[in-house]
Amino acid sequence: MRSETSPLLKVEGLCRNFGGLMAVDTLDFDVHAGEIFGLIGPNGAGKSTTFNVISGFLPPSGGSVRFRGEVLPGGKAAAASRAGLVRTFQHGSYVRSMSVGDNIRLGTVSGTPRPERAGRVREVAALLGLSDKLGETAGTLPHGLQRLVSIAIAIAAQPKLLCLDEPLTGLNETEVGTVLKVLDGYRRAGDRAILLVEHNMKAVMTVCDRILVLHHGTFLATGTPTEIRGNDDVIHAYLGQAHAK
Amino acid sequence: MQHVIQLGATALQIGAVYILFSLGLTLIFGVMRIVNFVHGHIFAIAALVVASLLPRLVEGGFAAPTAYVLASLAGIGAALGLGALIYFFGFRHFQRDLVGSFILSIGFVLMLDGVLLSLFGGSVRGVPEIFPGTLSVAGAQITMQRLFLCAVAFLMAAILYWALAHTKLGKALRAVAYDHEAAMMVGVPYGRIAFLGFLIASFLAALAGALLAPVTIVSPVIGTDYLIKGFIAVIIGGLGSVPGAILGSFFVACIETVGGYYLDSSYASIAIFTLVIVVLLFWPKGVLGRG
Amino acid sequence: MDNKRKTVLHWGLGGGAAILLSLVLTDPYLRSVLTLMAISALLAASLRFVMLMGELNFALAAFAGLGAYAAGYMNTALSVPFVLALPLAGLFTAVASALFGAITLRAKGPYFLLIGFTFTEAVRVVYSKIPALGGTSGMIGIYPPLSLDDWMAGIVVATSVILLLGLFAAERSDFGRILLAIRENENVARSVGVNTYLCKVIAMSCACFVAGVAGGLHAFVNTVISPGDFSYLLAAFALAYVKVGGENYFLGPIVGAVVLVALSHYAIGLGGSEHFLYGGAIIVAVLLMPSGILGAFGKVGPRSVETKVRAARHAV
Amino acid sequence: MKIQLKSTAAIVALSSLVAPAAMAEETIKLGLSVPLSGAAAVWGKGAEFMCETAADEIREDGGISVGGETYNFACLPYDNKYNAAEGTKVAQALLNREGVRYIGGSLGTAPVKALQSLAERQGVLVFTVAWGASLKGTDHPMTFTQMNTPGEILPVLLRYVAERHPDAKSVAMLNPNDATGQETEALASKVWTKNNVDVLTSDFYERGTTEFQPIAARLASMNPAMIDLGATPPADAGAIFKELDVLGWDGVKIVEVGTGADGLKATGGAAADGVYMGAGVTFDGDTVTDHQKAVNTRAKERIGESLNAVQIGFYDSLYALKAAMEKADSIEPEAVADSLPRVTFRTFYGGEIGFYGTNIYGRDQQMRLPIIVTQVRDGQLEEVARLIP
Repeated sequence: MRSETSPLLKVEGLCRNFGGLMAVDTLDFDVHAGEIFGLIGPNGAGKSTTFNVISGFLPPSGGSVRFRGEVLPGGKAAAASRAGLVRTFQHGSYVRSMSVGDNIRLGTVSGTPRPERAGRVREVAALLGLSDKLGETAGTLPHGLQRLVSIAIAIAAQPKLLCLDEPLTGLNETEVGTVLKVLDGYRRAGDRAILLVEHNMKAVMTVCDRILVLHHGTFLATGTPTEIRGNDDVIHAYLGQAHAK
Repeated sequence: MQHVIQLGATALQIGAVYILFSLGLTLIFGVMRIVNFVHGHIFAIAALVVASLLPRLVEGGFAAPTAYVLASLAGIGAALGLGALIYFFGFRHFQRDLVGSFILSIGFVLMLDGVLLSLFGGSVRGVPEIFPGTLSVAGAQITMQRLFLCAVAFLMAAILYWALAHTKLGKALRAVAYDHEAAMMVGVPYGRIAFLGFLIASFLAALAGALLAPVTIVSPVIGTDYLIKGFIAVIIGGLGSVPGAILGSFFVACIETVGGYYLDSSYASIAIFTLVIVVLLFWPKGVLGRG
Repeated sequence: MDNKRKTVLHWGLGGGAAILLSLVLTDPYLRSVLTLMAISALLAASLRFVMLMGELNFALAAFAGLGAYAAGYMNTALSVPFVLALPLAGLFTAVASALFGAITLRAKGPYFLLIGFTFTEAVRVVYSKIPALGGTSGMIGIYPPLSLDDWMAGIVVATSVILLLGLFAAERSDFGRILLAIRENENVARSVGVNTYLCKVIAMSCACFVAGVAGGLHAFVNTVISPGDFSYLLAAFALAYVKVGGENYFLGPIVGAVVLVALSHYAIGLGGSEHFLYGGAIIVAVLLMPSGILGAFGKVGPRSVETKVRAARHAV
Repeated sequence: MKIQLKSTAAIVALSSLVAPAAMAEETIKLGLSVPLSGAAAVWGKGAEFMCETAADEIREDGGISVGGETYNFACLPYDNKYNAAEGTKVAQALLNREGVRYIGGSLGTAPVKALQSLAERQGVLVFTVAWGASLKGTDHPMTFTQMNTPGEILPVLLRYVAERHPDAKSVAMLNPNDATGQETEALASKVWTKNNVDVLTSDFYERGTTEFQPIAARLASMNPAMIDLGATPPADAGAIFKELDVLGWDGVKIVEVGTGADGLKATGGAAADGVYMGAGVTFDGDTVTDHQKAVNTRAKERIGESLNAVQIGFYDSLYALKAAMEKADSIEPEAVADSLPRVTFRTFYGGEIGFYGTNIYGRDQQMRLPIIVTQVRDGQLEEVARLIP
């Protein structure tokens, strides 16, 4: 079924080096509408760099990122976002001094017509269970809710591909459950997908449809969670360490 | 040829003082991430103390060089005292707060304008010659006093350069400038290092003031001219960078000298400002600035 | 909705009262103090607007000067009438500042601040070199029409209220939210599709439009301008108004301008001690009232939290 | 906005309270608009001192008698910071707050222009030492000049120097890039040409400059027979001559509107020797009166340096006003302005003088002060020629 539709995101031969260090080396993968695609790997595997290049926060050293059939201009974050590829950041991507409502509204400023913004904010807040927190200042909320605000901002921008950078770090189990439910619901709309970088293996294995494993900036393995779990290379490079703990 | 040597010597002499001055600015910025507008007044107070003490000491029977050393010590002491006061009652509370520290420094600048004027009066002071004589190099003339100034300035810059790389304090200063949180994590006492950095910077400015006192016009407003030039030097070189400050100082001194010689000096100052904009176009963080 | 109505009411009352005051004041000296307060409040509000995005626009003095000289030149050399010269001066300044911002806003923080400082000093030398602008001795005879003479204080205050209202609306709009996001977390703004560089240039340009009009008013009120009027001290004083009043509040720069201008008018009779007094006021305000007069009086509002948050961040 | 309003009201109330209490009726307040901070503060402080000196003397002499009443002067010095904006503030405060109707003296072309425009509308009489030619003339019937300006000094001084040094046929000029510098430069280059001296270059530099090496190098490279530093302040001029000395330049040195030898000697040392000045005042020598010496000694204690022509203007204006008020038998500014050109008064320089200037400015608004050519000889300022126009 997946091979019939053209992919939402197609990454081809992506490279990025910092001086002599090859952080990402000729990486290929694609993400299709309707799926949650996990990007995992041990620390320093090149996940963040890949993420930054795809979302336009870093220009690539080589290769291309094709989104909805169009090649994205490298290093133009705002352009990528307007095309429908919106990301969050690992360390809180919200504005501490603004209210939750204003924060979510930020997500609507470049894509939603002005009269619809307020409605959109309420909608997204409801989706993430933030409806009764709209007036509170984001910086004073508990950590878990702040994470939700970050995701809400990104969702408010109505992305076709939502890229989340470790959205579950520091959340308790209930909060993880909420987020996963939101992600699952988001994916179900059909024409959208999620690219997820996450350390919480249990969550990744539960929610992802397909997973790509990176190791030292290169492709290691790809497949369904079951396939990845059974992959010897992956167990050796990554899961082995986790299991050993 | 004689022109070229004379201009080169002039640029070197002017540059030497700018180096001392801007090294302090860049050091304070590196360690505390503040833009210190009071630097000019620390410089001025040292120069003023030297200029007002020196003639009295000479009249009191001291030999000129001895009197100069004594007056300089007093001037540098006064400047360091002022620096310590300003640090403790002000900047200590505003580290890494660019806006807050800046407005505070403007407050100090205005207040010190009034204080210096009422303490030292507005009139210009003459300073007797300390090291008479001139040196002639291939037709270019350099006074011994300027030569002395140059030598001390370069010596101090060299010592600072060496100390930053090799001493414990220097390493701590660099560590704090590079990443103060990481430095604190590995046990660098940030507060003390910041204070020492501020004092060293004040010392450099005071030294520049004491060295310049015999060769320039000393008035309570002398600091502003150097402050503007010093800032331009560090913008060009890159804030927080020691080699950058040295490079920027020479750059400013060269334009000032060459521009002042071939154009008229008020056009030279416009040229300096224009070039800063050009530098900024290509290097938004200065030529040697870090990210 | 209730909040909105309250805001409108506050503006109506406050602005109306200020304009009324400017019209009923008959004492020429008090009127001159009031106009200066209004112009200073404009400059401070302009400075604070750029501070919303985390940058200190120290080129403010240069742009106020450009506005003043543009208005003065149009009025004296080109006979452009007052009502036209004022907005044109603002536009000219807005365009000039957009060019300046396009170059300098690639840099940030201290670089942007210091480049503004040096730009201010450079522009002053340039004025002094242009005979058509009166050189160093300044430009004279910048008069509003004689029929408006009695109304000048009212015109200045009304113009200020309108421009302040514009800045207020911009701050409370989504554009204002973007600026705040840029200050605290520029990446968030970029991640949701905002061209932050363009937004910065626009914000700079809007703020300088206000500064340009303020400069124009300055020229028409004083009728004489000189390069010395627009030294970096003008920006330093504007910063003092913002900080003393309370940078976290829209009213901050206005309160600061009113208080400090009044103080400086008192101090002017003290001769050379004015700097001493002024500097002392700034130091005391900054050290003892870090969130300004408004913060010290415990004004409660959504912004009061911000101060705490910021303070916490600096403590790290 | 509400807060603004409240504060405004409070401030308004406050500022009327803090304004000095109204003085006794027989006092005539003289406003002074002078720099009291920044680089020119010493001029302003000296001006304040001289105004007070003259006011005290007049009080001790029995004051000014007009219409059977006895009046005395009080000096109100306000800091104009040498710019137009502060000049306006000062003008507003003096005229509209203090209700001053006489400006005893004002300094700085830009702030004086700001003051003049307000003063003329209110019929306030203005004395000024500012040199801008645009400040004078028939358009400004209430303005009087209390000091020699380039228009008076230059023709006399430059002809004198040209005659003393007939072989010197070239000059290099330098002026500060400000109003006085620009005015002086424009006139001086004309006068030099008229005296058959070749002007090799005419440069400007920014006030506040502290490094004069490049400037000196440029001037010396032209190899002029004379160097004319125009309106360069004495301290700057001294520093430039010192650098020129190091470079080996030796020629005729002129500071046209040089006001004092102290600054020149302070920075120039021995290199200041031989400098001609057009606005210098000497307090050594036989012709100096005890009164001049005594005042100068007190001035030195108060401001740190010898008095100069700028500051002395603030003394002379008070005697001129006294004379005019008594002659007009009125303290109305219009009446006083009317009688000023027709009175004579005792100047600080000695002797009775009046006003002149119809030939140049269209009305008698310029004090007929002696033009004194001075020269630094062996570290002392000596008067070499005196001309009473």
